[in-house]
Amino acid sequence: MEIEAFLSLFKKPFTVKYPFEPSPAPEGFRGRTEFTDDCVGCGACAAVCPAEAITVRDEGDTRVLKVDHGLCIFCGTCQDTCPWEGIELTEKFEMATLDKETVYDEVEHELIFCEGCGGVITTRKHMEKIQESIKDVGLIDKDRATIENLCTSCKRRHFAKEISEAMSLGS
Amino acid sequence: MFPYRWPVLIRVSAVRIGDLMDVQPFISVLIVPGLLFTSVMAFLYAGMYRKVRARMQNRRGPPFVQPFYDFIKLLSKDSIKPEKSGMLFTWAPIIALASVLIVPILFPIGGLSFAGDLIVVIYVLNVSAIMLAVGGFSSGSPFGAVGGSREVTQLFAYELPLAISMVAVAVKASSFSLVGIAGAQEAGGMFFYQLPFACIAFLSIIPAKIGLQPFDIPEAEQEILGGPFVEYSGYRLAIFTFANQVKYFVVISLAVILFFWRNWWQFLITGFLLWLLFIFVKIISARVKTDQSFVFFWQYMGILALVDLVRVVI
Amino acid sequence: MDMVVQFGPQHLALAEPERFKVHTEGEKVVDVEVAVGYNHRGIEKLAERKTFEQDILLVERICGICSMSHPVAFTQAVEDIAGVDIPERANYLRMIIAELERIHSHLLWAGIAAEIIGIETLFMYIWKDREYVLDQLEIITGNRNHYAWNTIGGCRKDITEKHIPPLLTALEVVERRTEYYIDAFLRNRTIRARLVGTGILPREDARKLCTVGPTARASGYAVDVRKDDPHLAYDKVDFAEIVLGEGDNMARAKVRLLEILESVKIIRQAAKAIKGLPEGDIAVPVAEIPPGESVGRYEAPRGEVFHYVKSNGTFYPERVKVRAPTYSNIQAVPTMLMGDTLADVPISLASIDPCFCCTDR
Amino acid sequence: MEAEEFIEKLKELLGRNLLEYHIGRRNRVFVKVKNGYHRDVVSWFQEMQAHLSVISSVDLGDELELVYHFEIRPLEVGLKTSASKAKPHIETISDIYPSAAWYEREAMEMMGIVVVNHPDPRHLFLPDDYTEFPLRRY
Repeated sequence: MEIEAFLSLFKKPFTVKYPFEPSPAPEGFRGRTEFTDDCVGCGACAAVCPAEAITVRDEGDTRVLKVDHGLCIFCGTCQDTCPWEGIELTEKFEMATLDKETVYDEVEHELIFCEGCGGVITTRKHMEKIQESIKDVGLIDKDRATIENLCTSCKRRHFAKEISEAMSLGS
Repeated sequence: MFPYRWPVLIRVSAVRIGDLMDVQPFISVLIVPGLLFTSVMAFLYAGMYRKVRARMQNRRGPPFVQPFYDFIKLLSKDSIKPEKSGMLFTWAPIIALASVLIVPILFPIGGLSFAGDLIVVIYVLNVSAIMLAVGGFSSGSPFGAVGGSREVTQLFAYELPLAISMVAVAVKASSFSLVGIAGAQEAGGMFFYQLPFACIAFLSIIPAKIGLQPFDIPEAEQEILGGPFVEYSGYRLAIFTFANQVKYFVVISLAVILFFWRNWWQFLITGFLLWLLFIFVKIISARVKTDQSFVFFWQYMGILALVDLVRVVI
Repeated sequence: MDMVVQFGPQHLALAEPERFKVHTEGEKVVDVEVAVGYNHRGIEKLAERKTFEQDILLVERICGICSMSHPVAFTQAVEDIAGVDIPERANYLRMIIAELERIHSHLLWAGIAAEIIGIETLFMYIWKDREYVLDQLEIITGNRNHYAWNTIGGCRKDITEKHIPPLLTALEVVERRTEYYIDAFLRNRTIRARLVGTGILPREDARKLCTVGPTARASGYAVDVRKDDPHLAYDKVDFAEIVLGEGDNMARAKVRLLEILESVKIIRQAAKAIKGLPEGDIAVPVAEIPPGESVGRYEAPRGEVFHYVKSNGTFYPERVKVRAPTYSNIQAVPTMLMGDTLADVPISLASIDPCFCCTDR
Repeated sequence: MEAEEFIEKLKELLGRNLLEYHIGRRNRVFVKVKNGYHRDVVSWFQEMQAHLSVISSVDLGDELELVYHFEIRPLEVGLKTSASKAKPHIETISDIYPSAAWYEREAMEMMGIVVVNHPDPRHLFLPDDYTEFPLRRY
């Protein structure tokens, strides 16, 4: 150890002058969680988050998804769960701030409402994505398309009525 | 309105004092080997210690004047006095600093000197070591007490070989004053090859004297949280650490004067080189336990110093 | 004068809060009272409130430096309940990250041990070389710790072709430096003076108190979950189980440093093995967890991590019992410290590589 | 010793008091024993130099159960005994396995099981004045 101690007097120090010199995180680093443009506001990430850091709030006609970096444990579960890569962990790790309120990332989506009972169905983008994914499955047909602006409970009532009529007609 | 009279007043009084009494003792006490020079050198030694240690550990390390910044910062912090601590809690650091500052005044580089000042040096250095122990005891915390008792046991351990080697040098130079010793070395060549054993004994005691590894047992921060320093803060801690830093400089230069003296500028250079050697020893050795240090000092170093004393006396 | 020195909850030598009341006569230790519980966060209760997938990440955060041991033990227990066999590549992936973690955890301990006995330089060097391993972990898993590497049924990320060359070069550096540290620990006289013959744990006490991991192996009590109850892919790689007999601090240091060399060997064999396996086949979907119970055991750097999981058919576990290695090693500390001087207490405490946040959960 | 052979030996030792047993994957064996007989099984384990990993406590609704986890190479045995919630008295085994003392103290403070003649029944993790039993579910 003695020789190395003497020799390292003349070597460049191993330490980096961060924060004066940048010390970037490698690619694939699980840093600041941020919503991307592909986010449709479906709320799957909020359901799965172990630390319950992602909250979904419906205000008036917009749905607000907010990830609180104070709670987030940067585990990447949301990123793995999101079917449309709507949320991702960037390589930013410098989140120090004096104001606790600024430590979050938010995204807003326009909601659509049910004609039957006026309740919230989901965000418009999410409905488009659903139709897109079931379009090539061939389920969409002309009269079916009129129903999708009903919320799930109204839809159930609607189909129940349809079936009971068909049965009463049939008997 | 700026009092214009002041500069005139100062100039006039300086002239009158100048011829009234000899100014030289003021200079030597306050400036050259005294307060100003020693404190600058102490801060430099401490700064170098941290910088060289860092470089040897592949780190960048703080700037050279960091100890000066620390001193100023500590002065601005408030100093908490524990309830159970005695009156000596405040006085211990001050006496330690005062006793350590006396020694450089006797240095042969233009300082005062009188017949038996080597004895004063031995006594005064012990006062500062004891004050460290007193500070530990008076702080009222068990860690301080353990630190204090360790300091005293270590004091006994290294006191014997230290005194013997100093006496050997004094007998060799047949004078008990630093200037006399320096003069003898200027005439007859450096003492370290004439009294090799005493020199080895003295050099190996220095780490224990100033609290560097492998013998910094009193301030073992991992075991007893810094020993005597545990309850100190604010200006009291500033004075204590400054006293310690001055001790670094004083003990190293004492070694240079006793064994490696040729002239005053060579004194400075050898001081730095010796200091580098001790930093190097510090960073490559672990801290030994009290009983191991006791054995090391009493058996090995004691005998070495004795051999040289006998050799000189005969 | 007998005195009670308290190595209190906040002490420089202990990285985490734990209280040791040391009764001494003069400087000799006569009796030690241990107080745990400063770090109790009720993780077992919280685990019953979260789903199995979320529990993996919760359990991972029980401890900072062994954040691969708890998830592996937990997932293996759940996979036993579900009766799932994870793909062979997933076993190798888990093993590589587990061994990398063992290397950086042992290096961390060696640095702290050197710093406690006073050599700050060795501490700086060892932690410098630890950075090579941590950088590789950051590149592969996305974080220096808390790797989020496991899911029930396999792994969440893969070690691709481009990760392996830098990993192997980092291992070469670590191997060369570890041999240098073994030599430094054994040859330096002042280190020997502090480590040899202090904190002795005889083999009989190690067996009676059921100590685990390097603390037990250094006293000659051969327990190593990788050999006794082979999990992951430990039965497919050959490595030596380091068992020494002296049982003092130096033996514990030697066991840990030699284990680093073994881990390097394991990772090399594993890296060669996953080259042959198809890339991407790293997890098996697990639909639901039937009611049942099982035990997950894993050889963490500090010893055997033990998870007992009981499920009741829902997505939430009925009971999760976690036992960290320090929980049993800490009971051997009083016998270790008996008769030593006060100066040896910190190094003997640190020699079991305590992880109090694991102990208290 | 294989799992089946181990169960046979237990049947000889306990007869009717061996309530149920279950052999899982990777030779995990769970054995339920009537309260009070577990001490003989533990002493038998001790003769075989078994390694006590931990003692877990489980809330079964109307009963409180203690699971003694032993490692008898190559088996991983979970020895279970339970007592009613009204009178949760279970004999200590800390005289046979000293390290069991702490695990039993934890079971006492977390689940409320009363371990009979335990050497040092103080709280371990929870503060001394904490009276509820946090890990109880029903």
